[in-house]
Amino acid sequence: MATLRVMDSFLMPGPDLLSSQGLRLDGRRPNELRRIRCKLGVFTQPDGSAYLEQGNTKVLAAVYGPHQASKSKSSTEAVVVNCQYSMATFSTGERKNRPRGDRKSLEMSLHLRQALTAAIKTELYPRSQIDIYIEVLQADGGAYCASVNAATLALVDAGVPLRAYVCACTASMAWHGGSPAPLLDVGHVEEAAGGVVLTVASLPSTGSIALLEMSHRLHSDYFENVLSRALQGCRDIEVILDKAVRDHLAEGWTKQDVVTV
Amino acid sequence: MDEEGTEKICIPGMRLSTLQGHSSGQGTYVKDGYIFAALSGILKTEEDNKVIKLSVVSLITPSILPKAGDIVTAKVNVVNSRQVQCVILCTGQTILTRPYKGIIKKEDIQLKYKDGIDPYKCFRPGDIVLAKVLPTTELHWYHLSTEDNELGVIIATAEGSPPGVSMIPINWSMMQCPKTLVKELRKVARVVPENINEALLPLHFNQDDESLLLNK
Amino acid sequence: MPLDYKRFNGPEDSVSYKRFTADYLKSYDELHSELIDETGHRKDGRAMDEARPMYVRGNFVSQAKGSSYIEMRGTKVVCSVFDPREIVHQNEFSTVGLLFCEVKFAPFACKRQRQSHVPDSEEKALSVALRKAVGPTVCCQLFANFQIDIFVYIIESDGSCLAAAITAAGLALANAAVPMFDVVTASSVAIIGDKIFIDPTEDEEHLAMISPDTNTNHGVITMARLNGLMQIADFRQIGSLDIECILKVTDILEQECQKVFPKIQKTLVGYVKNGIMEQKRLSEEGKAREAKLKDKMLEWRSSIVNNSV
Amino acid sequence: MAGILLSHTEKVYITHGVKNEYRSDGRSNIDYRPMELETDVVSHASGSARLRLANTDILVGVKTEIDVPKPDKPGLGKIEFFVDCSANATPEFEGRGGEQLANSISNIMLRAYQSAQAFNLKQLCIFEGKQCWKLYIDILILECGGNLCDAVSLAVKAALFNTRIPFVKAALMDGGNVDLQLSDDPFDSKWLDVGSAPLLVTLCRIGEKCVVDPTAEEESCSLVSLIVGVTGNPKYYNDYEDEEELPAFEAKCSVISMHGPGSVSPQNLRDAINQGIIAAVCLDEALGKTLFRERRDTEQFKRHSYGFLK
Amino acid sequence: MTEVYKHIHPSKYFNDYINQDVRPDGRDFDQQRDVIININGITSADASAIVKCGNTTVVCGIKLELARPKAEEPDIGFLISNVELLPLCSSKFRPGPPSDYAQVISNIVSDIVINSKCVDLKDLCVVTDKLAWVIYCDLVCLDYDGSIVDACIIALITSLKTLSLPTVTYDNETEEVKVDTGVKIPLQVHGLPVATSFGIYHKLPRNIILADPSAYEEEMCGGIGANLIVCWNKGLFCGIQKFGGCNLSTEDEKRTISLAKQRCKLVEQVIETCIKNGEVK
Repeated sequence: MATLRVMDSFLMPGPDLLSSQGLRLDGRRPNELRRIRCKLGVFTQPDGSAYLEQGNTKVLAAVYGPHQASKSKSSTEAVVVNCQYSMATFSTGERKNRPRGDRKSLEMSLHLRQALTAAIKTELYPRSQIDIYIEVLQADGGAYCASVNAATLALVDAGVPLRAYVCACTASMAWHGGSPAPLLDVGHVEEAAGGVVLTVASLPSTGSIALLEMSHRLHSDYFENVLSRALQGCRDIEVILDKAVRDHLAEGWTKQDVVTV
Repeated sequence: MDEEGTEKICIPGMRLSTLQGHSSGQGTYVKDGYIFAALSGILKTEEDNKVIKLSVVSLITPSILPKAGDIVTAKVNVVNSRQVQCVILCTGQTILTRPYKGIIKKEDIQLKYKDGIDPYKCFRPGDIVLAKVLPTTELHWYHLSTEDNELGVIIATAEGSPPGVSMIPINWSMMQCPKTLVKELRKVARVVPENINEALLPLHFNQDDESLLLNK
Repeated sequence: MPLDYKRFNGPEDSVSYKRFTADYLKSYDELHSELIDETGHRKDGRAMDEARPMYVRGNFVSQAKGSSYIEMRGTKVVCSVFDPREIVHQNEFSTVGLLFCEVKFAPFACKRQRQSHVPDSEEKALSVALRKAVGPTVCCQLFANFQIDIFVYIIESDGSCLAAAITAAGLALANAAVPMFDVVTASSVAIIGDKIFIDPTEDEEHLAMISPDTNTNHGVITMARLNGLMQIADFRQIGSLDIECILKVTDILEQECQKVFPKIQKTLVGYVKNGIMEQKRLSEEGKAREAKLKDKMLEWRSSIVNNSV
Repeated sequence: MAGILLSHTEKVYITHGVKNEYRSDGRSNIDYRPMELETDVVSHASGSARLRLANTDILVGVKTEIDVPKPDKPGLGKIEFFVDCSANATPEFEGRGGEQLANSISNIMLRAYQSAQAFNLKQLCIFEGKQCWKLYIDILILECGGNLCDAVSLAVKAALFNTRIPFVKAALMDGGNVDLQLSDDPFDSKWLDVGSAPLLVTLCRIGEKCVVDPTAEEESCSLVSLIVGVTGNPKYYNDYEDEEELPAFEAKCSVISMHGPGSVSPQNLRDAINQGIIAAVCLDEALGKTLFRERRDTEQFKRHSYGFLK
Repeated sequence: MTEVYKHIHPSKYFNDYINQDVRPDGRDFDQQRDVIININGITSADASAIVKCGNTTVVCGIKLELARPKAEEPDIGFLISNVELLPLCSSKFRPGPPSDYAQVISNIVSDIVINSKCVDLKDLCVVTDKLAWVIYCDLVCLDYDGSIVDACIIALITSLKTLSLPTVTYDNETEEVKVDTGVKIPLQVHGLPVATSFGIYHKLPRNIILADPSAYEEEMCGGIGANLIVCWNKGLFCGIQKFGGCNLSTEDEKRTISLAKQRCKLVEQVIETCIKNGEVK
């Protein structure tokens, strides 16, 4: 059954993902992000925390550290980034039996660590550790992207020196009137429809890619196309995050005090 | 049992006396100005400097742990070039039913020539040693020292000898097996005889008989 | 549930035959009317405020440091206590020691269903409750960074298991010569409507947990008490009770705990007495042996002297 | 809660404050800290609520499933509590670090909801002996600022109040199977009757006195705490037209439990239970009124949803 | 002082006793410990027995259940026995799933009982392919002082002998099951297997055979558990197992077998009298 569906999407990559008017299942245009709303400093106990909503996907991130590393993990060269990805039992349509510890969460934790280590100036804190905890409250597609974006905000809130914002975005592929139309920011319905999903975590201001992951098959001719769409998404998200950070910093200050660069 | 009346039996939580003129010893605790018993056993009173010290003596060995300054009996498990790992079997006269891990660092083996010492020439796995507990610095590891002359190996079996045949010390750093006559190097403890009978008996006296007689 | 490969398992669909007996699904009222007969006595002939006779002994398990056995007719509990051992996954320095408590039911302990080998929530809850109840009485500061193991095994359960387990643990701890602040005893009560069942049986407890449709009181309360210090070490209630009832039951439970205390006291004193006697016997035997040895020595020395002459 | 290090003098300061009925944040011994409550915050759940009590942050989601009732209780539904201590609250909860705390909270919640006078499981029955609803009450602890149990019980009650259960038509088919028909319309559902659901009140013994709603600092000064679960008054959760038809109400204890390594004197215990019942009745009234107002606002589309963005 | 000596130098301590032809608890080498049996002491079980061999205490409780027989063997029931070595019975055992040793003991006990054919599993079938009895025999060790298998077998057989099955009626059409506890039929137990444990202590010039070893003696004979288990069933030799330890000479082997045979008779008598007394009550 699963292989069949892959074949389908390979031959006719998701013609049903776009309507005849060129709109997606949730009414967005192909290059449109879902609404992103976010807030920094939602909690008081962690050193940094952030909440981020991307459409119906809702994620909380908390950052502790840098603090002394536990003996086994310690490294003399760089800070150890420790990530834990956890999904609330009620976050998905079907109830999850355990919030973490399953294969998927462990994989997600690992991917998060890779993306965030790329952004943090790790060499500044040898023999230390930064804990980043992600709690997905509601999953509606693109939970990984929302987690990376929320973690970035939480790291900023914690005052951890970063090379650049690290933003993540997904892209997929659909056909509209015979021509390829890459889709930005894939939702749960589109994910479930079985099309290709390319996840990119990048540092838009440096132009580098921190993590790239693709599921299903895609003809190599279209790969660049989809990737550039995803990178564009990352750049768009960076602007939104940047604004959120500035707004957060401006709170309690009068607007004039903040010099807009 | 006519003597029974003179012994006061205590159980935990029994109020023994006020704190005035009394002090709390082993097996008791102080709460709200009173001394209470913490063990079930016999009340013992000692007068010391006009203060009566109350303590409760349990008939079975109380559940205690080795503490700094105690003399313990330990069995050597692992010897390497830096330290000796062992299991503490008894503290003083008290048997420990659980094994507690102990460590003798190279520099704590003897008083002199600390640097030139080779742990392999002092201990072998399976040896029974007497050692003193040093202040604890690590979780779950008791640091031990055998610096004093009275501390060190007390029971050891030579390589190749049948089990249960112990070597006899011939000087402060060497022991010899009475059966195979093999000599081996050890940090030997100078055991101060407790029993005059034992001291009078030559050491090669039939050991099996002797130990049976001493079983009391 | 994953299959347990370390034991022999029966067929998965097996059910207790009691499920098919006539009295498996009795109504609440039927059960209720069975509890008390016309004379106001309970099923087993006790009066409402009468606890079951309690048989108590220590030194039950030869291999343990301290142990005890308590039997209250249908409730039989064994407890053993071992010396402090190191805490396996501890990496922080602590000033107090830990108590590790485990309560387990025998597979055949309950009348209704066979108990599974895997610890269920009731066993876990009992273990937590036991730890709470004996915690205040053990001098934990004396074995910092180590833990004392307390194992309770319920061979047969017929109500008031927690109370029996706590009392047994208290006795076993004292028997193991673990330094304690006080002797702890426990007692429990089941309440159904305006009736208070002291030291309830399984049936009484079972019924007290079910709520009748009317808004009457029902519930079970267990209290653990330090008798010398007159402190309450644990108090747990479940069900639905109004405040007057709880306060009334608190007084009753205090008295009941007090009633258990002399039995434990007597047992402990008995062991000390026996110990003294044993010690005396041993020391006399020792003296006899010493004398024998002396004779032998003299004989032997004189033989040396003779030989040398 | 671990992770809080207080010096001896700080502890003495808190203890003396409690003795004089004046706590470090200005409250008296029987005052609660301000709370924020919002219901219907998670769309994948049948009912949800988020409660913030000073620093303590709890999110509760209620999910429903159809299940088979227990053979010895054919007419009752099922309820299950699951507590997850998020590592967001403290790094100690990473992995399985929070499991012990989570188990103790879910255990006491289960015991508090055990009596039919606290929560009637009959309302979850679909077809006696064959099918029933199972409620999964998933509690997520996002931040710990002391007094977890009280906050959890409040959030759970709010989430249950917010829970809708779809109407199901059940018919017995041949061979003893049950045919279920669920309506497609999400509004074709009923609210749960949670008026009598219990609230927990933690009374922390500090020195010789008991305080309600302890902060994390106060908790670390206390050796023993008493948790009292008290049933709620349905009056505040239902829209009774006539005050006269109200059933007579009396607050009852559905659970009492002690935590911590210390012990209490009998008099202390009695006072604490009394104090706990009084506090619970006040809390219940406040919670009921708030929830009811929120529900009316939602029905009239007046309510603004905030979530974590506020 | 003795205790300290035993603790520090266990092998020598033990050797000293053996050299005097006596065991630390005062027994001769061939001497067994007394056996005490109490039957049906546990009312929550369908049948039960408590057995003490010296300090070793084993409780056996039997719970009856009903289940559908296996499809490949539709006319036989189930006899499931498990041995539980609790952490409370000795500091050697830890809480959690059964240790390797506990599984070995469980296997030995189960093998002895199944191989002795003392219960005909066909007797346990109620309706072919529909309903059969499941006899759960849970053996629990409360005090572990050696020779655990001996005590387990005695406890298991004694409780099986006192077990009676309630009558079951099965309606073929409605598949309804009814159990009448008022009428009970005793279970047929054929034969009476008895196991006897031995420890073999390595000593020159001859190894020493210790009958019914205690936990300490088992330890001295190498590892936990007895070295040799000999099994007799009503005058029939029905099994011998040797685990580790020292080598066994032929004459020693013959001696152990005859010792076990004698013991088998004794234990049989104890069980029979015990059950008779129980019935009188």
